[in-house]
Amino acid sequence: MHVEKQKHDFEPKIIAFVCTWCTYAGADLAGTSRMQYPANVRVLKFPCTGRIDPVFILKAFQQGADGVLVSGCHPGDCHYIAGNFHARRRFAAFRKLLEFVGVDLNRLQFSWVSAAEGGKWVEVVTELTERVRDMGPMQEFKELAMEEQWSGAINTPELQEAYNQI
Amino acid sequence: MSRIGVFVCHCGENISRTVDVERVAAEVGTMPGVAFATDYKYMCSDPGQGLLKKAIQEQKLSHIVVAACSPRMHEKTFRKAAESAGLNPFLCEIANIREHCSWVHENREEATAKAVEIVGMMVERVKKNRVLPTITVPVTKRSLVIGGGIAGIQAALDIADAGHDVVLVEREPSIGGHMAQLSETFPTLDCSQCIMTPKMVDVVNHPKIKLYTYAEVEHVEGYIGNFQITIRKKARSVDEDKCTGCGLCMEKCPVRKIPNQFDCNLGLRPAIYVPFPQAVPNTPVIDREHCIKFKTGKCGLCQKICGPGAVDYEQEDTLIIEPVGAIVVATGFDLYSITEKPKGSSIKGYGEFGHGKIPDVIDGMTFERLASASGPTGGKILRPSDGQEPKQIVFIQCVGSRAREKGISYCSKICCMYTAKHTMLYKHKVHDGQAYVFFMDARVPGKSYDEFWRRAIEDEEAVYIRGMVSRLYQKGNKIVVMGSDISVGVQVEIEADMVVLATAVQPRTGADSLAQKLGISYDHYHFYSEAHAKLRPVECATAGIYLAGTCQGPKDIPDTVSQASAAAAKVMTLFAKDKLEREPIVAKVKEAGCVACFYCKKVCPYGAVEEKEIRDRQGNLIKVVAYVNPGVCGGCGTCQATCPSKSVELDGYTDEQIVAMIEAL
Amino acid sequence: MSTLKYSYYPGCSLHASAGEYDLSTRELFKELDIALVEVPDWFCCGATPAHNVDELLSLSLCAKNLELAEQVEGDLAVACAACFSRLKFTQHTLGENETKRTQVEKALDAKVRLDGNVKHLLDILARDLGLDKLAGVVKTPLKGLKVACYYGCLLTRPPGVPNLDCVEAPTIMEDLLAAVGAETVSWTHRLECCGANFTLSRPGVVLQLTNAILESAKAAGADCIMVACPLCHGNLDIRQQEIEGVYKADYKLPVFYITQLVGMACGLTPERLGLEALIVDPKTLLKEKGLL
Amino acid sequence: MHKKKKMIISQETMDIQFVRKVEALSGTSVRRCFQCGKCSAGCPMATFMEHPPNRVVRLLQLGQWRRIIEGRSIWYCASCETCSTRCPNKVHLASIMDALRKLSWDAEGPSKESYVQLANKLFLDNIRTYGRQYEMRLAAVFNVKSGQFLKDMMLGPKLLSKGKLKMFHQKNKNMVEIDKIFSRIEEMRRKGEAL
Ligand SMILES: Cc1cc2nc3c(=O)[nH]c(=O)nc-3n(C[C@H](O)[C@H](O)[C@H](O)COP(=O)(O)OP(=O)(O)OC[C@H]3O[C@@H](n4cnc5c(N)ncnc54)[C@H](O)[C@@H]3O)c2cc1C
Ligand SMILES: Cc1cc2nc3c(=O)[nH]c(=O)nc-3n(C[C@H](O)[C@H](O)[C@H](O)COP(=O)(O)OP(=O)(O)OC[C@H]3O[C@@H](n4cnc5c(N)ncnc54)[C@H](O)[C@@H]3O)c2cc1C
Ligand code: SF4
Ligand code: SF4
Ligand code: SF4
Ligand code: SF4
Ligand code: SF4
Ligand code: SF4
Ligand code: SF4
Ligand code: SF4
Repeated sequence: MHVEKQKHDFEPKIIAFVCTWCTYAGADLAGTSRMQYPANVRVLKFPCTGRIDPVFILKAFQQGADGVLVSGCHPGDCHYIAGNFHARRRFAAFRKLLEFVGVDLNRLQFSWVSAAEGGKWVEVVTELTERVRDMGPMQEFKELAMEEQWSGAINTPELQEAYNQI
Repeated sequence: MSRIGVFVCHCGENISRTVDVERVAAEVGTMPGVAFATDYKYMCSDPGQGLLKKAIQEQKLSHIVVAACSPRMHEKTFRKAAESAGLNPFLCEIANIREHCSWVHENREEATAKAVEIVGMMVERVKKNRVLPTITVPVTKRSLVIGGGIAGIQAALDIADAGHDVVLVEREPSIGGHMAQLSETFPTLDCSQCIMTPKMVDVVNHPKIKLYTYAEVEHVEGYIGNFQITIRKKARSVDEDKCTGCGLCMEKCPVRKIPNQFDCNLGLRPAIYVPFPQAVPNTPVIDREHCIKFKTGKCGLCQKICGPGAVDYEQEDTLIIEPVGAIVVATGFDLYSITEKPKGSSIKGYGEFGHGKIPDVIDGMTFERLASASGPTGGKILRPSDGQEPKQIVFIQCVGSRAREKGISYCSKICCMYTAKHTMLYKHKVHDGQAYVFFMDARVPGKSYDEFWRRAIEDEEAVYIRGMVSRLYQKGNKIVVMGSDISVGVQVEIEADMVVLATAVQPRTGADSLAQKLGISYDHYHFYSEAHAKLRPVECATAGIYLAGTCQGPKDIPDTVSQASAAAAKVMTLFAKDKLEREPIVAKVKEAGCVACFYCKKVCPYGAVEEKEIRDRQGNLIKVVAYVNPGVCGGCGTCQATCPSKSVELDGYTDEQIVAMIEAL
Repeated sequence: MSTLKYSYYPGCSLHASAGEYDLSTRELFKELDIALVEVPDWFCCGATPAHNVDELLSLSLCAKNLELAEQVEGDLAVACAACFSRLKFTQHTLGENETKRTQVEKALDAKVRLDGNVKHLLDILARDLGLDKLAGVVKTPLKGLKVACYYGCLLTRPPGVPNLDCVEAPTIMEDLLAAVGAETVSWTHRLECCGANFTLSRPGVVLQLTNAILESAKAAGADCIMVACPLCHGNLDIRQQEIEGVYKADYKLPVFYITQLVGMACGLTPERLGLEALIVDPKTLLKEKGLL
Repeated sequence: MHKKKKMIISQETMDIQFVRKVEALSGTSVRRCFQCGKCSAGCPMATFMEHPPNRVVRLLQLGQWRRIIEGRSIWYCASCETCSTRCPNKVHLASIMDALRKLSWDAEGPSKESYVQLANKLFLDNIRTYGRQYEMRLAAVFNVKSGQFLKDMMLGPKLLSKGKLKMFHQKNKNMVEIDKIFSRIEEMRRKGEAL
């Protein structure tokens, strides 16, 4: 999987929140198989997508990420039985919130990559990088002063609704 | 102030070919908090680890980042090395610059820049790492086995033979389960009683096995290595210690006409009874629903006749608490009933087969009782309606199974084989009889299984008809079977004397409520779920609980026994250690902030969150908060992401650590 | 006394070959004080031929009739099992299948209405009115009359659609007859198909199937058969003599409509029940049982 | 050579597209059928069919629609729903039969079972012209058109005397509305908005 290198004016910063058991291992597999993909992605490892607090995503955008990827085990394959299931529900509500604060949802990607899917990891990362590159730098959010948001003060009706669905 | 040491590995040339490792070390070296940074050819080698240990001691390093391969490769190696140099292992982190960087990028410039960032992220993260204690939990080396069918018996005997105490809890008055009801068993046609009874006796005689029959698990507390089990021993009305099993009481009891469930209601039993003559223990139980003494206060014959004075009408249920370290669940299966549909189930039933109202339409288990030498007919195949020997007998396979419209879509796995067995047993007993089998496919994979099935057709002359049956109806004393043969494409009509339905293997009714007590998961049919279908097929996702036999899915005896022995082996593995060590990646509740919403409790897949009362010195309740049991917590972090007040935190993955990484970008 | 009110869809047969079913229904309901107002200008529901070759047409015709029925207050009472089946099937299908619903709405150029209840007469008599109430108004219990209740195929099937009774072991007809004092026999062919609309194109088929039904009823010791459908009636009653000829049998089994038997028990005269119109003459039987 | 190819089942004759059409029309899965044969076991008409119901579905699964449509099985189905009721696998076979008849009706060339076709056609014509069924006319025209002038002659007078065949017939008032339904459906089909 040899990618022709090109020079681009803008190199987006992509942050990936992944779970240890599936996607992190899938990304490792891409490495052992020497697959190639854009160098824009930085991986943050979590025990489970269930641990990924939506405010981390906000925080990432605020810290200058141009795109965010959240990836974990396929439904039903969660190492922790059902963590990814809860994560999915939470993110469903969270998307609305992001839209509300003005983040283009095309900058945010959710996917499932298993430990055996090195190729899929490459595809997902490449696709997101290219898409975000075309969209240009993320401006909207950096200007918003949301310093304390990450501490968990977010309690919108959307999140409340997500909790109630649990 | 932290003094962080960074070690950048070349991995031979695997990393250094694309990443300028020296530059990485140099740039990282200038980051705030980094006291020492270097690069080395093979960090995981002995000299590499020596370098790390030496630096920790000489440089008085407080935290370590090793930039090397994936943490899935060597995190343990480096943490161990750090520990041996006197550092808490959880203060050492790995930056993955091989799988996630040098191997997947070609441009040296880009790869180096990325490597610097990756290491930088881990530097910021490690600053926030806290010292974590290794968690150890003691192990109670006793085991609970729930269910005394062949699965439970095998598991109990294996564990007990390994020298560990076993508590075996059986709901019925006798152990034995379904296998005790069978006549002869495929694929070898050996007599079920002959291979089963000795094992049952072994159980009751084994010094390491404590047997509770007519008992149920009432409540389960605790976690792997440390469960507290509350067992309800139902009132038997007979003192097990006094009773000699003479059987006089059963002979004298005036109530005689209660259908015997063990014989599929073909035979009758008195109100004080043992389910079958070979029962273990051979202690009768009084069926209080039918006993005259309990209904009207009169009678009392059994008490008068009993020499040792074992009959005790006053006996009550007793609760017993047993501490155990591991649990084997072996509660078995139920058979699909064509007469009654289970409450609240989506099963539509077989009205077209008469809803159980045609007396000579029976199920496979009833046939087993008819064929059993110790059964109600002494092993003669006779029609329930008039006691005649059926000369034309029809078997119908897949009744209830593979019928998503009726409620169950899976294949029950055993009925193809036991139907083939039934045709053989029939032919052996009724030489001039003819057996017909309506079937879709013959699912007979397994050692000597296909040969067995073919024998039924070729040697025992059973006529197999590939096609299902639409309807059964009584016509005189015959049963008309309206079927079809799809190979020929014609309808087939047989006037049978008896029809045997191969009904589906189903989960126990109430399997779900036991699962909830145990905190284990089950599939949508209510079969218990294993942790991994291929790699952990006998373990539950909940640590310390194991599965054996048909409670996990349809199985025949060979499979059941294999799984039971495997579950026993798992228990022995657990008991091989005195203490359990586990990663301290567990959640902790910050009680001050907790608002007791218990969303965490709802989402926790392990049931690790409990409600804890906080009281002042006078014992007045101040508030209720969440409490995470570290022995049970699996470390997924779902609670933390869910908690609206951010009051629960997963060690090793705190918000602080993660935000530090994000901010490092 | 009663406050039951229904709109009434008789269907084509009741206005032609099954006039006695229509007559006895109206008379019985009058007697029971249940209001029955015919749906104005109703259409043919399309019966079997329409859904046989053109489901969309069938659904549209039924949907149109459901719409027409809305003009009259009350649930829709249906006498014919075939119409009942089609109307129920339409409600079910359009409720489940968005695409078909849109197509039908286009064909009708109107929104379809699926909320009204469609009820077979059996349902109204046995459940809305109630067996106890019915038993209370019986004047001449049908004592000694042994009836084979014939459900045919369409009244209960497929599962989950008409929801009139259990698909394989329905009892609603037997329950109804028990309430009016008749005896019912247990027989094997009460749910078998009579060949229905093949009566026109392939009468030979019908003869064969119907013969089996008559044979089974006779073998079970029935004096007569009760039906709830004009098509079944047509095949069992009108063709009975022909069947006897072809199969060299002697059945002489009068075939009554549910409303005729219930009406008889409620003391309605043979004229009000249209007994005259039955081809297999029931007079001998009824006299024998002291019911005439 | 070509002829021979037609005798066997080959990719050439497997029309999987047709299966999708039937699934869309019938609203039930064709592929789900696992050939248990329960439908055929209970079908009252199976003895009259050259392919029993389960085999109709099987041929359909193999895309062999010509064999079905040119045959008489589908025209002998009485729509009794026995198959759908008892299928263990949620295949609504009666609806599949409906869909197949519709597609055969649309296809070129007469089906082998033209009597049933004819009866159906007359029935529908009746609805379009009268709104309600007119049994007398239906029977008479059928006999004329099918060349069986004397069929059921014996029944006629008896029925007339019992008032079961009416010479005159009520016609719906609002025939325009009925006709519109027919033409709107025709229109939708012309435009390809419905099958
Ligand atoms: C008709 C028929 C014929 C068969 N023939 C053969 C054959 O020839 N060869 C073959 O290999 N296999 C055969 N089998 C399969 C065989 O019966 C099973 O594989 C075997 O019995 C499974 O054993 P088990 O211990 O898992 O379950 P069970 O035998 O069902 O045992 C479960 C036990 O747990 C107890 N229990 C249930 N719930 C609780 C509770 N909550 N608390 C405490 N105790 C509880 C029950 O009372 C029971 O004693 C046949 C099955 C049938 C139905
Ligand atoms: C095409 C195919 C597809 C399959 N797909 C699936 C599937 O999807 N899911 C599934 O569950 N199962 C599947 N299986 C089955 C699965 O492969 C086997 O169940 C499994 O591999 C058996 O493992 P084993 O360890 O018993 O035997 P093996 O995998 O054969 O391992 C035996 C090992 O012993 C070594 N060995 C042999 N003799 C000696 C000796 N004398 N001394 C020392 N070493 C020796 C061999 O070299 C070998 O490494 C599939 C099988 C096949 C053929
Ligand atoms: S209870 Fe008494 S009489 Fe009955 S078996 Fe035991 S010892 Fe014998
Ligand atoms: S007291 Fe009860 S169990 Fe005992 S003999 Fe009497 S009826 Fe039987
Ligand atoms: S084992 Fe055989 S009879 Fe039993 S469900 Fe499976 S295929 Fe049917
Ligand atoms: S041999 Fe293999 S392919 Fe053949 S029936 Fe057995 S499992 Fe299936
Ligand atoms: S979610 Fe948070 S606040 Fe709610 S109970 Fe759990 S720890 Fe307490
Ligand atoms: S980390 Fe996961 S397992 Fe542990 S308490 Fe929280 S939700 Fe439960
Ligand atoms: S009954 Fe259902 S699954 Fe069985 S052959 Fe017929 S359509 Fe197929
Ligand atoms: S609906 Fe048709 S195919 Fe199905 S059982 Fe009835 S006649 Fe046979």
